[in-house]
Amino acid sequence: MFKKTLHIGTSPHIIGGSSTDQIMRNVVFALLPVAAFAVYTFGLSALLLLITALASCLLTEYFLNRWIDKSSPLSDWSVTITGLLYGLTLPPHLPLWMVFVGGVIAVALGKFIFGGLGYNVFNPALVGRAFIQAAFPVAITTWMAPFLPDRFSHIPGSTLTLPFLKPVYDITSGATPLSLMKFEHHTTDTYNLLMGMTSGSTGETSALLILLGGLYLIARKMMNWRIPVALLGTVYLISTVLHWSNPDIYPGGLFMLFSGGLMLGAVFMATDMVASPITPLGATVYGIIIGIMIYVIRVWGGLPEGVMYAILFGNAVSPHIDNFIRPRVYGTGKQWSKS
Amino acid sequence: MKTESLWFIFLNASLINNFVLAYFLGICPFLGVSGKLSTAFRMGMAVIFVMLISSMAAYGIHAFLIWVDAPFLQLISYIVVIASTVQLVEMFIKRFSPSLFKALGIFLPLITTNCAILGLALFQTNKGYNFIESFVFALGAGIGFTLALVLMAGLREKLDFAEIPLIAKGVALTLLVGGILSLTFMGFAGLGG
Amino acid sequence: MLFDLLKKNPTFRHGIHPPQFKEDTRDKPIRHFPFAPVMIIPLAQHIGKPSVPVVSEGQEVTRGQMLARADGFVSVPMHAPASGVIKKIGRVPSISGKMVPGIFLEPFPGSSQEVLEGKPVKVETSTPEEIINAIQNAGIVGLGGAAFPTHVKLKIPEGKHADTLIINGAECEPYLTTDHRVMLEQAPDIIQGVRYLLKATGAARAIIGIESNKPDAAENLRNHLPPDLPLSVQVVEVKYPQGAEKMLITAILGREVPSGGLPIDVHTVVVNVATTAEIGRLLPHGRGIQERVITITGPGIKKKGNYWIPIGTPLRYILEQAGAEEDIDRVFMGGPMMGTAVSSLDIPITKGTSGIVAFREEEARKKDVKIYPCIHCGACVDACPLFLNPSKLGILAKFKDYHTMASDYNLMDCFECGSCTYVCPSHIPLVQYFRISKLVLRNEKAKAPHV
Amino acid sequence: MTVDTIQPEKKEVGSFKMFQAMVGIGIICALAIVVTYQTTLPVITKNKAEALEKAIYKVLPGAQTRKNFQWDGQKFSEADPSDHSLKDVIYTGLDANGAMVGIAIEARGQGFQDAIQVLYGFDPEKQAIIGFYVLDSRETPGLGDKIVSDAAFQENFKALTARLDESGKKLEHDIQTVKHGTKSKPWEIDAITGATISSKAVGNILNHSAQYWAPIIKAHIDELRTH
Amino acid sequence: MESKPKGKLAGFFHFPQGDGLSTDEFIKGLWRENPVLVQVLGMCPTLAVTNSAINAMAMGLATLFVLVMSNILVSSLRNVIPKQVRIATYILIIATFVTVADYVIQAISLDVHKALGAFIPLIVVNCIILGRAEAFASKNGVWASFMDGLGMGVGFTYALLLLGFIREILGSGSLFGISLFADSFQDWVIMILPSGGFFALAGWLLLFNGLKLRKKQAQPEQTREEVLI
Amino acid sequence: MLILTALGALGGLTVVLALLLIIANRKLQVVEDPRIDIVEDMLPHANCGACGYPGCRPFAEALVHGDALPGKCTVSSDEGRQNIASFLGVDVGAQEKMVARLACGGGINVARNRARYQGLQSCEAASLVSGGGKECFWGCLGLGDCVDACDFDAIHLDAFHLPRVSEDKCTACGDCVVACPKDLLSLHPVSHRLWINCKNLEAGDEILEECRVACTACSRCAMDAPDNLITMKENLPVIDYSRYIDTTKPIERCPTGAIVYLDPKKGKVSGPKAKPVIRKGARTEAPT
Ligand SMILES: Cc1cc2nc3c(=O)[nH]c(=O)nc-3n(C[C@H](O)[C@H](O)[C@H](O)COP(=O)(O)O)c2cc1C
Ligand SMILES: Cc1cc2nc3c(=O)[nH]c(=O)nc-3n(C[C@H](O)[C@H](O)[C@H](O)COP(=O)(O)O)c2cc1C
Ligand SMILES: Cc1cc2nc3c(=O)[nH]c(=O)nc-3n(C[C@H](O)[C@H](O)[C@H](O)COP(=O)(O)O)c2cc1C
Ligand SMILES: Cc1cc2nc3c(=O)[nH]c(=O)nc-3n(C[C@H](O)[C@H](O)[C@H](O)CO)c2cc1C
Ligand code: SF4
Ligand code: SF4
Ligand code: SF4
Ligand code: SF4
Ligand code: FES
Repeated sequence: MFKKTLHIGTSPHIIGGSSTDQIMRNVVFALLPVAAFAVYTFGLSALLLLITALASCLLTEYFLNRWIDKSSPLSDWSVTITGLLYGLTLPPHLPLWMVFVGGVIAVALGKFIFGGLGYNVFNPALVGRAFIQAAFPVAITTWMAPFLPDRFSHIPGSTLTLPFLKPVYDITSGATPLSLMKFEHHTTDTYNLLMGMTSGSTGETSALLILLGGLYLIARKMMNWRIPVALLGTVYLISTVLHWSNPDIYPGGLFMLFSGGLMLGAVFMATDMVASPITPLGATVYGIIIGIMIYVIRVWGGLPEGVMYAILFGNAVSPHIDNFIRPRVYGTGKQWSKS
Repeated sequence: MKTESLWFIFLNASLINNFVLAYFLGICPFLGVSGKLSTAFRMGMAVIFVMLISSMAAYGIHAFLIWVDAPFLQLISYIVVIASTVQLVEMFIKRFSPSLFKALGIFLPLITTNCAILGLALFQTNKGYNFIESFVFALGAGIGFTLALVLMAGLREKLDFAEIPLIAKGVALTLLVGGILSLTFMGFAGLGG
Repeated sequence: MLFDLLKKNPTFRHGIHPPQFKEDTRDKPIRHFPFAPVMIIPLAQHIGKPSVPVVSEGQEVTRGQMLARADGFVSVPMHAPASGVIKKIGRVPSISGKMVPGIFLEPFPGSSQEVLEGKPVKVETSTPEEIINAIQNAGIVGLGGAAFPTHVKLKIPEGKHADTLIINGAECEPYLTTDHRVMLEQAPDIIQGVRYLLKATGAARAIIGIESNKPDAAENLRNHLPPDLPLSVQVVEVKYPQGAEKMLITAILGREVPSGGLPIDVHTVVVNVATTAEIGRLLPHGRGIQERVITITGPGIKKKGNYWIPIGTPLRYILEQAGAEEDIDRVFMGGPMMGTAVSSLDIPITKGTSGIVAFREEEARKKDVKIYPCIHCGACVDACPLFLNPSKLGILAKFKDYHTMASDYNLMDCFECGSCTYVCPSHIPLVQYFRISKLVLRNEKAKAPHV
Repeated sequence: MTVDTIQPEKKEVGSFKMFQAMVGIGIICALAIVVTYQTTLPVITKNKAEALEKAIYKVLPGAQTRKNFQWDGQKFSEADPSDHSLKDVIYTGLDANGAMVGIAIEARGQGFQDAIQVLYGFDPEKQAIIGFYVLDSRETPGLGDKIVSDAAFQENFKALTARLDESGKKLEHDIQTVKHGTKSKPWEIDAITGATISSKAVGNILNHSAQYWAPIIKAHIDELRTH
Repeated sequence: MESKPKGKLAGFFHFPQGDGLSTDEFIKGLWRENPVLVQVLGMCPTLAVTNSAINAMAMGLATLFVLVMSNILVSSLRNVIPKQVRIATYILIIATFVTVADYVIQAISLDVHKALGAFIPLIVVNCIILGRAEAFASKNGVWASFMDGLGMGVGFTYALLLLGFIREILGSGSLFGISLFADSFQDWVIMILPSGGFFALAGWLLLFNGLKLRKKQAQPEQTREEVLI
Repeated sequence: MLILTALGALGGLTVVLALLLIIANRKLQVVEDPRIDIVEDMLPHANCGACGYPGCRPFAEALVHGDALPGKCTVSSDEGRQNIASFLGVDVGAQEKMVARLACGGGINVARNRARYQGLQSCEAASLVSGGGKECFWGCLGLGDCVDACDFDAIHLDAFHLPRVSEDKCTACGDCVVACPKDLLSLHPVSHRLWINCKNLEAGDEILEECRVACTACSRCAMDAPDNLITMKENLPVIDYSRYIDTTKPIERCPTGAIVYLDPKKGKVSGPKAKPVIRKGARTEAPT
């Protein structure tokens, strides 16, 4: 009387929680306000840049995976995050052809080569950016002033530079708060930093929106809160202590937190679980290591900003963190050593 | 006129101008022995050890050659002395720790004739470091080498369990990871300056 | 904060909170079930050596009569679930998918089905050894799911001692309400069973652990607690797998069973409530076990409820009687977290079956989910009650590095609770990997010439 | 091959043979090297001298010949121009009439990537740096290596004040690098955009070196002239 | 055993004829056993000096010279050198030729010498040279060793050139110092940086891997018709 | 002068070092039988373990110490084994070529599935889930664990999801034997051509419902076999390979084709009485 051939499978026969594509989709949602604010701040050039970054990442992912016959490569949404974040880390009027090159590198070199989603050992978006920074160091350290009056009517000449040519700048450039601090010993007002009234990378300007996005993800349990908390806490702690010891040399804690790419990096990039440690304690240690590195590079290093390098370095040590920091397995340890 | 503090020499040799990732010295063991963490670590230790020995040896020989006024023998004496010293060490290890010897396999003789070791000796002479500076330089270089090797090994052990596309399997993948690591180490530029 | 923690019911760290689905059956009293036209009795319904038939084909047997005797200490006898005639002794289908030795029994229709009585065993007058023997003779195995012969567990090894007996009434599996009903309806049997168990193990006290979603059961047992017995009821947090003995011991006593060890290593013995009730009911009459309480539920069942079902009743018969939908697509024996999917409806229920859950295709809660690679989200690490690293284990298993799994990542400690798989957003069949890995390693060890 | 042909090697190779082989080959090698060295030495010395001279003449406009002086902590003494192993050597540049145009000094210090080695011309009369040449640097091509080629940057060193204060022990104003386009004092260096760090490094190197040499040169200027 | 061990019996100046042995010694270094692209040896100079084509060329030729000379000398002395001091003497020989090469290059052009930096002396420790001395020259006749050294050296040189080409073209927009594009060409600075060396070599390896894979796919293994049981 | 300095310096150095090395050589040398390296080089480096040792090197050690004979390495070519044997001056240790054979004919064209398995696509995994869903409990699950296990590309799944072993490529390393959770593969000398193609322990025609080529234990093959070559055990015929006779007699009357003759050219040949094997409505898609 029972008609069907039964299906058999292994237990558990029910599953819960959210699925990977759901998580990824939500990260995209959390990033959208940041992206929208970036477009509002920098105008058309930022819009074109984000579109190009997304397109390059999505296309690369699609074609490479097609090539090795992996099915539906874009359905997990992860590459959308990569594309968005990659775009958000670039200066707003970077030539689009450079953006495209970096996007291809990000996905091909940062992700595909390692086996795609879940296997990359470095943060793909940052691999793309690090490549661009090393390849075109001048272009990527030239910044544009925010809220230019003609930002919605005028596309900067540099954005539309022809492939393989040097960009020509035709608009007001601005110095980032960090380079002002490093080279001129001039700190920017925290309120301006928080609200995004400064020049900088496309997406790093509004710390507030980034924090809100992060809170949303943490509330939905889609992000490991320990990493941003440990990271931001470390930077804040070191800078506050040192600032207190010598305010002339060392910038204050709040300035450090809200300037540069720290917020975007801490909230959206250091938290990329694929390339970070898996255990709670490991994640904390990872956050602390990155925090220290950021501080060292910013304050004692040659470069004004070190978030990208610090996170990549964190990625490189995370296998070791995973190796060394393991939770004590139930029933093991000293008190239970079997006699 | 001294411009470089010991601390800076150390930082420079280990991080900023990491022997492997910035100077391209000792790439062969970097590619060859970085597959397993434990081996990489032991190799790193061996390299630090050999670097210290050869740095001191090179310092002595340099002084000797200046004394006899035969600078043209620099290269050949460096390499011969270093090679023999290391060969002694090698025999020693083979005798007293066969397991270590096995783990390092063919690379022990390669340490003897490794770019990083000779490069270290030549650089310290070129830069005119005194004895202490040479020692710190060797220590920094060795630690930097070990750091690069160990980071690489961690990543490669992780990548052993990844679905690497066929085309990238093997050395190409290791080189790419090395490239990204090298990019990462660019972040240290200007440190201590 | 601290105050909150103190107020909470005790529990263990990590674990998950799957939906309960117990409303459908928890208020349904236990009812009796008719005899199937043919009963199928595998000779290995327990962990250990299969029992050895003592009847022959064509022989008539009485309900409760021993059909097969225990083969050694780690083995239990099998009793006739009904009066009838032995049709055949041969191979019978089993849940493992193998054909195993077993007995076909055809019950007499319309027989009175009186149960054969044996030699009663009194708590007061028997020695622990006698009780343990009696439990073995009654064919009792763990009814909590593992079907491990209970008397083996009660026999405290030389040099060890038990100070606490824990009665496991947690029933953390979704859907199942067997133990819940047993605690509501068979409190006197449970109390009687505890008396036997305390005597057999020499433990000084007994604690019944109950998840806080069964307040009525806890209440009922508390009301029945006799003043003379060192027995108490402890309510624990609702959390899966609270019912696993290790987790229950940790929750109630704060002790951790050592890796690779048994509860007795922390001076504890854990017995399921239904097992306890069975002991309390059978031993005073010297009977053998012939039926057990089973929850029949799931969206594919019309007459959901808790039933006394004779052991050996074929699944198909049960589903027909319980009014299963015609298009059921998945049937599990046990709960949805730990239970086994059955491939054929011709297999019988056994002593270890605690529930039958049936789904139709559209209601299946784990259809063709898309499997992504592990994204290192750490959800599994946060879920594993044994603090293992399922993510790493899963990756190692995928690449067949079983030895590293065991040597570096404590694979053998995993008790396959499935929490990791439940939470994994990439839907990686982690437990399945672990089962294979453990099997391969065990096979290898068995085949290894020495050591 | 059979079992007998390959046996674990015994130590039957005589120690003397090993000894002989090594020392013999060592001697052959030594001979080969010496021969090459002697043949190529003149050419190499000439090349090196030419390169150095080219650099000196570049930082000391108008100079036609040069002299090497070694500083031993007390005084300057003229040194053999072909000896490259000496330390603390500075070069005076002489014009066609034999008058001193200025002094070329080598200096090094940490740049963005690695040490930068420079040669600069110092005019003791004007108390200013009058020429600048990068001997060696590993700065990033396209960024830091503009310190070698950037015309506007070179312009800084046509006349960069390095005047001693009254005490004669240190410079009146430190040589300083300032952000591109903000140079306002004669002792300031206008940095290269995008290579501020390298530019600052150059400023530091010059400052360091000038602080050291300017007082010495001032005190011993006669020794340098009379020779 | 039927086949004689190659070269074992080859006399001192025995030129094997007709069997194509020495051509094979030469050819194998070019592709099948290419030291860089296949064996991945001698990576340090490969990566360090190839940021321009001219450096790559100079390095390649210097290595070629040392390789050939040391191979010749080692194989002629192979019967004189006891096993225990083998490595030490090989290194002596190699170091001599490197010193020679070093001075010769200095004499020819200081600029090239400066660009190659420390890497000329480091030829001594180039794994390829010692490797060939140890693995080939110490067991084979002079002629074969010469061909082997030549093949390996040429293989090494062209591999360096491959790298030098892309690194210089992309990184500086020029080839052998000659500007290829208009002034407005954007240099890819990374190509002349250390990481660019890694990427460029990896790029070539990927390309060759891809070609190999494609070849494999194009002509599936020809076996006897499978007997299925 | 320069020459003298050079000779003195370098000569002195080499003298000192040569002395050091010589002393070290005396004191520190470790002796290892060099033949081990040579023999290891002659082995195929497959490290498959077919020889019964954990890898090629341990086997080489055993060979050199005389604990094993080269014939144990089934992966090596005949010539390779011969070379090692003559190098070591020992016997090859003659061994007939073995191949892996599958004792199941129940492809998806003839055998039924009782349930559809979902989960990891491996036989090991499926067999743990109620036996894998195949109607015949002994039958091949067709998910190809054996294919994955074979390092020599000797096994492929055919159109009916049954593994087929290539006699040429199989080196009898035994990996597939270990891999199969249903124990369907075993190693046999190639010369054995009579083969029982089933492991079903049930008897009677009912089992044909499960699988059209199952052995019904009718015993006809045993009766027809000359010289009692075949006996019935546990409802299955057992061929006595120790006194093997090459004959096709036993397959003639088999009603299902459960006993076959392995023809070197044609592959599995079943007797004329065996029914045509395509079951009506056979599924041809993967048995998921
Ligand atoms: C081989 C084996 C031996 C066991 N021996 C004992 C024992 O000596 N004492 C005991 O209390 N339990 C023993 N157990 C039972 C376990 O403690 C446990 O109750 C059983 O495995 C079921 O576990 P679960 O209830 O957590 O699923 C044994 C179990 C197995 C599989
Ligand atoms: C993950 C897991 C969950 C379990 N859940 C329960 C449960 O809810 N109730 C229960 O009685 N036994 C449960 N068990 C079995 C217990 O560990 C233990 O075997 C049992 O309580 C012992 O009693 P028994 O031998 O009488 O069955 C579970 C075991 C495991 C491994
Ligand atoms: C790959 C890379 C290489 C760099 N190389 C140099 C360099 O050689 N010299 C330098 O001064 N700055 C170098 N920088 C630093 C930046 O360009 C830095 O932002 C700049 O020096 C600040 O100057 P600005 O304030 O004029 O933009 C480099 C940066 C990167 C990313
Ligand atoms: C919280 C979170 C942060 C992420 N951050 C990044 C990121 O910084 N860069 C990136 O390429 N992908 C990021 N991803 C997406 C995804 O993990 C990434 O594409 C994988 O690294 C690809 O394997 C993030 C995903 C999540 C859930
Ligand atoms: S199945 Fe094993 S690994 Fe997974 S949560 Fe349970 S005990 Fe941990
Ligand atoms: S829950 Fe799944 S995806 Fe997350 S870490 Fe564990 S195995 Fe990986
Ligand atoms: S795995 Fe099986 S088929 Fe493959 S070679 Fe080994 S024995 Fe033969
Ligand atoms: S023979 Fe065994 S391993 Fe191979 S496919 Fe069949 S069941 Fe799987
Ligand atoms: S060339 Fe091999 S280590 Fe440098």
